[in-house]
Amino acid sequence: MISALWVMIALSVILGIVLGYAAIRFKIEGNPLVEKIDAVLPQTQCGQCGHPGCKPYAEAIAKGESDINLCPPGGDEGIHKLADLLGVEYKPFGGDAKPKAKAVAFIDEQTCIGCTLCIQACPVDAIVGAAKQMHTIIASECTGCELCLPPCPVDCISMDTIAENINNWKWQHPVIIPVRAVA
Amino acid sequence: MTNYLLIIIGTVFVNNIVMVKILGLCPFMGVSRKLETSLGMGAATTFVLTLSSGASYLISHYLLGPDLAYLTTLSFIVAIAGIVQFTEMVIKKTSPDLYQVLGIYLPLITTNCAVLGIPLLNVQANHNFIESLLFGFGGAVGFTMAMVLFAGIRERMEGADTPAIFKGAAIAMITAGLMSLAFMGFAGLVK
Amino acid sequence: MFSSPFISQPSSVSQIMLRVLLALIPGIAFYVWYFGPAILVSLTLASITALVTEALMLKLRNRAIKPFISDNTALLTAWLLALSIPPLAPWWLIVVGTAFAIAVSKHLYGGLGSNPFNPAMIGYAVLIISFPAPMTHWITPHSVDGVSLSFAAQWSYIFSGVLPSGLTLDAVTMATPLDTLKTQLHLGLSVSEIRDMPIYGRLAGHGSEMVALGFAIGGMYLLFTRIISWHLPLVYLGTLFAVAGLFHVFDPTHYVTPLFHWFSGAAMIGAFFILTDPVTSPTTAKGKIIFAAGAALLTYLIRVFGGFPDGMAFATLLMNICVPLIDIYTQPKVFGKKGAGK
Amino acid sequence: MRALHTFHGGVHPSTHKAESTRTPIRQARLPSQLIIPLWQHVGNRSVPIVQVGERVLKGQKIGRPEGKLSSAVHASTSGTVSAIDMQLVAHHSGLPDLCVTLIPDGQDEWITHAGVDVTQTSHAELRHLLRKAGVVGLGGAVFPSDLKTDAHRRQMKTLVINGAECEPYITCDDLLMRERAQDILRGAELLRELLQAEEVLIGIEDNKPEAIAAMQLAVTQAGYRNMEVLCIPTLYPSGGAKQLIRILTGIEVPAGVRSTEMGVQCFNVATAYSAWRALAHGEPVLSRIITVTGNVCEAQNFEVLIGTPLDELIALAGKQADTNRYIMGGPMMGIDLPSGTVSVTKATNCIIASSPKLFPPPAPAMPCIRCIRCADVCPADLQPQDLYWFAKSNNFGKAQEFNLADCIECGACAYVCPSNIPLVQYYRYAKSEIHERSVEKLAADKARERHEYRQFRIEREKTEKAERLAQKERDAAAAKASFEAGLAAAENAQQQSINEAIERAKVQAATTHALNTEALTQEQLAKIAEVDARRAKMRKLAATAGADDEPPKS
Amino acid sequence: MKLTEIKAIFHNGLWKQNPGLVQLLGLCPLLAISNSAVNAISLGLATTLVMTLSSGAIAPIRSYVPNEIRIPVFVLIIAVLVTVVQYLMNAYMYGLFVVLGIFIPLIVTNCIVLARAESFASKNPPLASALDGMAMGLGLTTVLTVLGGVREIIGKGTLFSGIDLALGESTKSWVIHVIPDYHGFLLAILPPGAFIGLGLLIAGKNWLNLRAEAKTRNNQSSTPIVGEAVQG
Amino acid sequence: MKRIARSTLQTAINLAFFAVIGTAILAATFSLTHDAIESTIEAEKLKLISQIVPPNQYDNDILRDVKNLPADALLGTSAPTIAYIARLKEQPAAAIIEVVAREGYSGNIRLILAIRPNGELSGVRVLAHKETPGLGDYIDIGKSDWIKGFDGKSRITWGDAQWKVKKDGGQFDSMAGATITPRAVVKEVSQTLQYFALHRDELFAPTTVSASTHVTGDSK
Ligand SMILES: Cc1cc2nc3c(=O)[nH]c(=O)nc-3n(C[C@H](O)[C@H](O)[C@H](O)COP(=O)(O)O)c2cc1C
Ligand SMILES: Cc1cc2nc3c(=O)[nH]c(=O)nc-3n(C[C@H](O)[C@H](O)[C@H](O)COP(=O)(O)O)c2cc1C
Ligand SMILES: Cc1cc2nc3c(=O)[nH]c(=O)nc-3n(C[C@H](O)[C@H](O)[C@H](O)COP(=O)(O)O)c2cc1C
Ligand SMILES: Cc1cc2nc3c(=O)[nH]c(=O)nc-3n(C[C@H](O)[C@H](O)[C@H](O)CO)c2cc1C
Ligand code: SF4
Ligand code: SF4
Ligand code: SF4
Ligand code: SF4
Ligand code: FES
Repeated sequence: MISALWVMIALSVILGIVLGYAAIRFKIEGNPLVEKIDAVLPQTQCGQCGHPGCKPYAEAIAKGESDINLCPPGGDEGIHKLADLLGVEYKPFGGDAKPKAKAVAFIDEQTCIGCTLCIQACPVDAIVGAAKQMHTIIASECTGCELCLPPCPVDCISMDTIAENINNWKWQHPVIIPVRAVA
Repeated sequence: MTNYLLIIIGTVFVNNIVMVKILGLCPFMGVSRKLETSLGMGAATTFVLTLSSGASYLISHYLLGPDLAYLTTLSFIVAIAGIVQFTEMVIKKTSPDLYQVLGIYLPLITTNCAVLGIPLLNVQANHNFIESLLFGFGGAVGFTMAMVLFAGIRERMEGADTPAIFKGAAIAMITAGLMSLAFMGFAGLVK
Repeated sequence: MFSSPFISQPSSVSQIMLRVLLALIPGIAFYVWYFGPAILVSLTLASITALVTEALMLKLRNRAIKPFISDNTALLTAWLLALSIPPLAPWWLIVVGTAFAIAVSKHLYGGLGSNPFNPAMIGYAVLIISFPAPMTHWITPHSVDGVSLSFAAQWSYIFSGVLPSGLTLDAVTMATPLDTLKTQLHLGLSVSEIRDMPIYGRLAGHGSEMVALGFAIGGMYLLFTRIISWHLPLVYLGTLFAVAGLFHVFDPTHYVTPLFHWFSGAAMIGAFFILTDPVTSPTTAKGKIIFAAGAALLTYLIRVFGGFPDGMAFATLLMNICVPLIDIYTQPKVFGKKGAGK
Repeated sequence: MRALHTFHGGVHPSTHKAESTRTPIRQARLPSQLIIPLWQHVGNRSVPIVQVGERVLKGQKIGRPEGKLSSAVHASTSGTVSAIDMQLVAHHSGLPDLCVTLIPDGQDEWITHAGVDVTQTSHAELRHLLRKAGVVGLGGAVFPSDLKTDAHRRQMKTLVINGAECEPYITCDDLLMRERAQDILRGAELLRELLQAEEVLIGIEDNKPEAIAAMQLAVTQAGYRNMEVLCIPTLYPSGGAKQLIRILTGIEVPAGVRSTEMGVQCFNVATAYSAWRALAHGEPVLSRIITVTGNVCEAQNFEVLIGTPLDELIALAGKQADTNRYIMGGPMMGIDLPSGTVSVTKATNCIIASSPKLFPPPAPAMPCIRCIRCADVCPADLQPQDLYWFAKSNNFGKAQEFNLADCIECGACAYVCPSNIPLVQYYRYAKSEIHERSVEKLAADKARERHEYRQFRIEREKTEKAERLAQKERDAAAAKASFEAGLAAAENAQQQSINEAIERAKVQAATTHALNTEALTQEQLAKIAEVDARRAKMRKLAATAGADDEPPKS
Repeated sequence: MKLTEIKAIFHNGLWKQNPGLVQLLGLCPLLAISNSAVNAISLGLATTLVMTLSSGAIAPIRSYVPNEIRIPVFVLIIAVLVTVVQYLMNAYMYGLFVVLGIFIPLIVTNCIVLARAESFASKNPPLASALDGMAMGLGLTTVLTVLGGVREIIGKGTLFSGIDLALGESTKSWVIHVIPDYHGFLLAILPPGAFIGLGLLIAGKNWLNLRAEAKTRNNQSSTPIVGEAVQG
Repeated sequence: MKRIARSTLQTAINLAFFAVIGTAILAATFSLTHDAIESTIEAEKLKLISQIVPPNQYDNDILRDVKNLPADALLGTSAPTIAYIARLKEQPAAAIIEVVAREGYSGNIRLILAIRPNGELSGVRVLAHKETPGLGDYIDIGKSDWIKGFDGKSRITWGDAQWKVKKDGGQFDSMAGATITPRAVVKEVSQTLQYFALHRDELFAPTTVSASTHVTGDSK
């Protein structure tokens, strides 16, 4: 009985010392993961995931506060990537916003009054133009987040879905193996 | 010498800890989705397992002895838990990536049956120190080998036209079953 | 929208498989010659089971039945399984084995082309582990100790399990040459003494050696029609010969000749028909060599030191497990990158 | 005879070349209209520089190159521009693209043109002329030849002239070599001069004895010492630049590496010919030799004006009733054309009229049985069955690991596959997906950058504002103090605060107006303008195109 | 605590988060000991007991344990409980004790026990934790029993053989011979049979889930899967 | 540094605290169950013995009345084992010996035999074997009654030459396709009988001091 106690005490004290020491010695600070996650996110900065931009969402995921299936622009693809990165099971899209076809904003120069409101809204500075001047959107920079639509007082901004043309056309996945049973 | 060799062969192939002894299945199932991951997990487990079978030998022979035998499980598992926790901290510090992937499974090494099972088997077969170490090491290598091969097959199966209800865990289980069927071929190699 | 190319060589899966089936004929012919027509019964049973199971699984999986049922792979699986179990085995044995092979080890994985394990060998392994007793009763070849069963007798034994009065099971069946070898060595006899037993012929088991020869002939046909590459059979038989030779030279009283190993058990059919299953063997040349060598080593180990008389099936399955990794780590250098270390 | 090398794999489809080599090259008659795509080459689409209704002369430039990797487009005959709009073009997508439609006036009136004395002209000048003449690779890659003739200051050893023409049915290069060997060789010599290559090797498959004879004769006649005509075994795809270079020189050009970096460059015979015509006679690429074969009355080769509609070309060879579609190029790598309304381009080396009898639709694909016949014939030493597996399961990362990029889409694998799997389509699918992802990745990174810059800018503005507020407080305090100091000091205190007010106003102005324009680099500013111009135009065109013809999807 | 909560906990343990079928934890005993119904039930119940007690015991002390020794302390507690159970069985159910052999001490390392301690007991009040432990335990026991029963029937043709080891000689007659003079499909009671059997069970559960989903989808309009729109 | 030391110590003490409690509980359980366990194991032992020697045939404390047998080739043992002696009214009733058949199909087969003073087998049982399930395992009483075939047999019933399986011209049945296992068992049993013949008297000599209370046998 007594010997038993001594044995276990000895054992646990040794361990306790090792662990207690290790706990301090190997403390880690910061989380390198956020960068990795952020790199996977589409950077549309649209906030549809319920976070103000992609980075915050990345942080939320890294902290485990947020699920991996909330980014519409990322699409299924993105969820799969995150699942792989984090070594968790893939799960279908869980957010409420639905993904849209890719689009870029287009400002109707005739109506634009140059109020600069959209400029302040655009998260990636894709809109150029100064006060009282007609604004234009650099299509190549626009992420299609639509954040510039609400503020425009004269509703001169429209979203053009990018139509399929020779440049962006893609080969289709060939469907093989007759799926329906013929017999 | 041959005795030692037989222990290694025995633990790695004939009595493979996962396929034949059916131990350590949770990590075997959980961490075998990707080749790299399974390799990392295998390495970590090997480290812990070898260490703990050594430690447990010392404990059971120098601390416990026959009359405190009833403390075996308790003392072993505490020691193991300590070793694992230590390993976890070290990995967390040294390679965050590996830590990320191994994620929940590192603490679960503690609960990897093999990690307690092998020391207990060591006691049962009253191995000496070297034998215990080899037994632990061999078992871990066997575990890693099985898991890595399994991961290979699972990666290849990803593209397959598996029936919906069998996708994922179900077909993985069946694959493990067929693997252990194959491993029965080693039966009787080391009597 | 079609993609190029718009022309293609006339060849099809079913045609390839048909050729392999044909290549099995010589072996089967010898089989019938030496052991009687029982084998034909089990071949038929296996074929029917295979086709029925295949159709059923396709229906359950909601896939087109016609193209797949006519691709002959199920038949091939069935034949190879039937050829590797005792012809006199009760009818339900082959049925269970074939059904398991097709349903579990092929269709649960997505059917043709997706199965990591060789279905026929899975079937064999399942049977020998589940029903070892019937799996060790092999017909005694004609002209060995007189007794030989008429076809009718064989038939009735397969389906009802009754033998003609006055005949015991031991009288009409025997353990396979490999098995007997193992048993007798176990009893302390020497190789030469054992080889003098009536069941042995010039190379190996009387009769079975000729069957093996038949399979070898068929295998040659496959080689020349380029359906299989030389790597697997050559390396397999080569390695087996080398290992067996080594042991034989160093202790001829306990280890039989390499030729014995070649012509007994499933070595020949394995080398040409089983290891070569394209679906479950590596695709790279280097990979094939590793695969075959490994299989040969395991076969020998299991035959000589292991718990089973023949190791072919388990060796195949064990190497099947390694195939994905072998493929990954033996990728050939691509055009233009040969010089540069990859 | 020098020792030839070999490449891995390859296939022997039956060649079907005899049909179209019976008669010499025939001039195609002037078509009723010419639809000239502005995008016939690798690189950027060239920009139209003519107006609708304008009359243009034969050889007049109607599209100017856009950026470095681009080329010029010319009017193939004299006539009036009737439209500049979206028309169906010969492309896998079956989608329309910007074309100039020309109504010939029948006079075929040349613009004033003259060749240069190639020996007296600087290389840079010659390259510029090639670019102006719209000379691009006529072997199928339509890569701007001016770029390919730039050796990038590498020591060039060999210039390979590609007369292999390994694809079945195609015979345009064959006849070109039989009939115009002289000019081809002059062109080759010219290209060699440009590349400063030591030797010229001309590779021709041994199924074209006449062409080989003609070329060898021409060499000896002209007495080029460093030029050699080599007869290579018939094996598809020996005409692939990399394969041919390998056969003739033993050099393997890895994917992503320019052949020039390894001291060799490869040009097609037709390219050499057109290069000579362009420089020595000042004739831009207005026409090319095209094999019209397959399901037609008499298969033969025509010299066809770029932009000639397919229907009119086929009519010349005699259209068969049961023709259901056309293949541009060979049966191994060609493009499937849904309709005959598209026009021929510089890339069009062959038109095969196909019927269900001639090219029956592929048998239903079975799963891959890993028989590795594909791997055995892959000239790039790839593992097609693995690539297929990854492409099929959208595992693009692995596909790239397994060197999908090295696939030259030759189709040999699909040709031998017993399961009739459309392998090449899988690879093209995977490639375009991968390409799209890389584009998206770049965009995302750019967006991240700009977003972060913006955060930073807003931060800075905040801090500046804060400072200004602090400043204000201090001023106020100061003001109070000065007030106590007495009236005497009063007005200069006022003076001071006024000054500060002005200061503040200044600062305000400085910070408010600029907004994010400061974030823009110079060329971005430049871009804004023309980006918008172009987009506006495209929208108009798109609108019109959408109006009159929807692209029929196949 | 409210009935609904209890319901939820048990639904989780027995079906939604079933250790054996969904979480894939606690597999070793599940596969190794499920070669006969009796063994399966016995070990299952033993595990359930331990889980209930351990979760119940860990919940109250969770706040006093510093993080770096969290796991050692948890396993320590579990180990103690297990060893107690082990000795009790050794004393009063010797036959069974011999059969279950090494897997009794291995309850300690049964992943599911610690997993629950970590993920539930260390965040919830004692009662709830105890219930969760029990629910999970029962979930495991159920799967064990089904698997054990199936394997025994297919493999031996009997059911509840060896029940006498658990409940004494008197119960020997309870053994059911489902299929008389049966050849015995040995594969089922050997390791491969365990894996394959569990695989089939999991597939079965997926099938039920799919059918349930299909039902609900038919009821209310289906929601499009993300990504459809993205791939133009 | 000081901080580290302190926190380290804290953890240690913390862990020790729990360890102490745990150990206490365990120790308690152990001491409570210890005797019970001892007795169950003995009970098991007796149950086993009663299978081969009916309880009514002896009245001594059989587990205390033991002889130490040194390792012996005939017994197939490589370490000393123990024989239990059954006596009825001080008269030897049977000797219970544990032996090992070394030539099983897959390894050793552990047997326990009871031999009456007249050299007649009272009973044989298999304690542990690794023979192939479904083939070699019919020697197990749980699978078939084959093992009962030894009851009442002795070297008088059959001469040593007869102690073989029928297939080898002996007296004992064997299942076709699995003769290795029975061969091994039969051989070992007959050897044990020979051993008994040699050592009969030492075995049945009255036990002076109860050699040891240590129980061998099938206890894990
Ligand atoms: C994007 C791209 C850029 C290239 N740049 C050059 C170049 O600068 N110089 C050159 O000689 N070839 C260049 N090449 C051409 C290739 O190196 C190759 O020689 C040419 O495509 C002919 O081979 P092919 O027609 O078989 O593809 C380029 C090709 C591509 C696709
Ligand atoms: C599979 C394949 C086959 C080709 N066959 C030929 C051919 O037969 N003749 C030819 O001139 N170019 C052929 N090409 C194109 C050449 O690779 C290369 O583009 C051309 O020879 C470069 O010369 P160019 O830039 O003048 O066209 C082929 C390309 C590929 C990928
Ligand atoms: C997988 C397998 C397991 C076997 N296991 C045993 C066994 O446990 N015991 C046995 O006596 N024979 C066993 N045998 C049979 C022996 O190999 C040998 O065939 C048999 O003992 C010879 O008996 P016979 O002389 O009656 O033919 C097994 C055979 C196989 C194929
Ligand atoms: C050369 C060759 C060998 C084959 N060998 C086997 C075999 O050993 N077992 C088998 O089940 N199928 C075999 N098949 C048929 C087929 O590949 C096999 O059923 C696939 O595994 C089914 O997916 C073979 C096919 C070929 C062409
Ligand atoms: S929804 Fe996606 S793209 Fe939009 S902000 Fe969130 S993470 Fe970024
Ligand atoms: S322009 Fe509008 S839509 Fe485009 S990125 Fe800026 S805010 Fe988003
Ligand atoms: S040829 Fe076809 S079937 Fe054969 S391996 Fe290649 S892709 Fe698979
Ligand atoms: S298409 Fe690509 S993969 Fe197929 S043979 Fe040609 S290069 Fe190889
Ligand atoms: S590893 Fe999880 S229960 Fe054994």
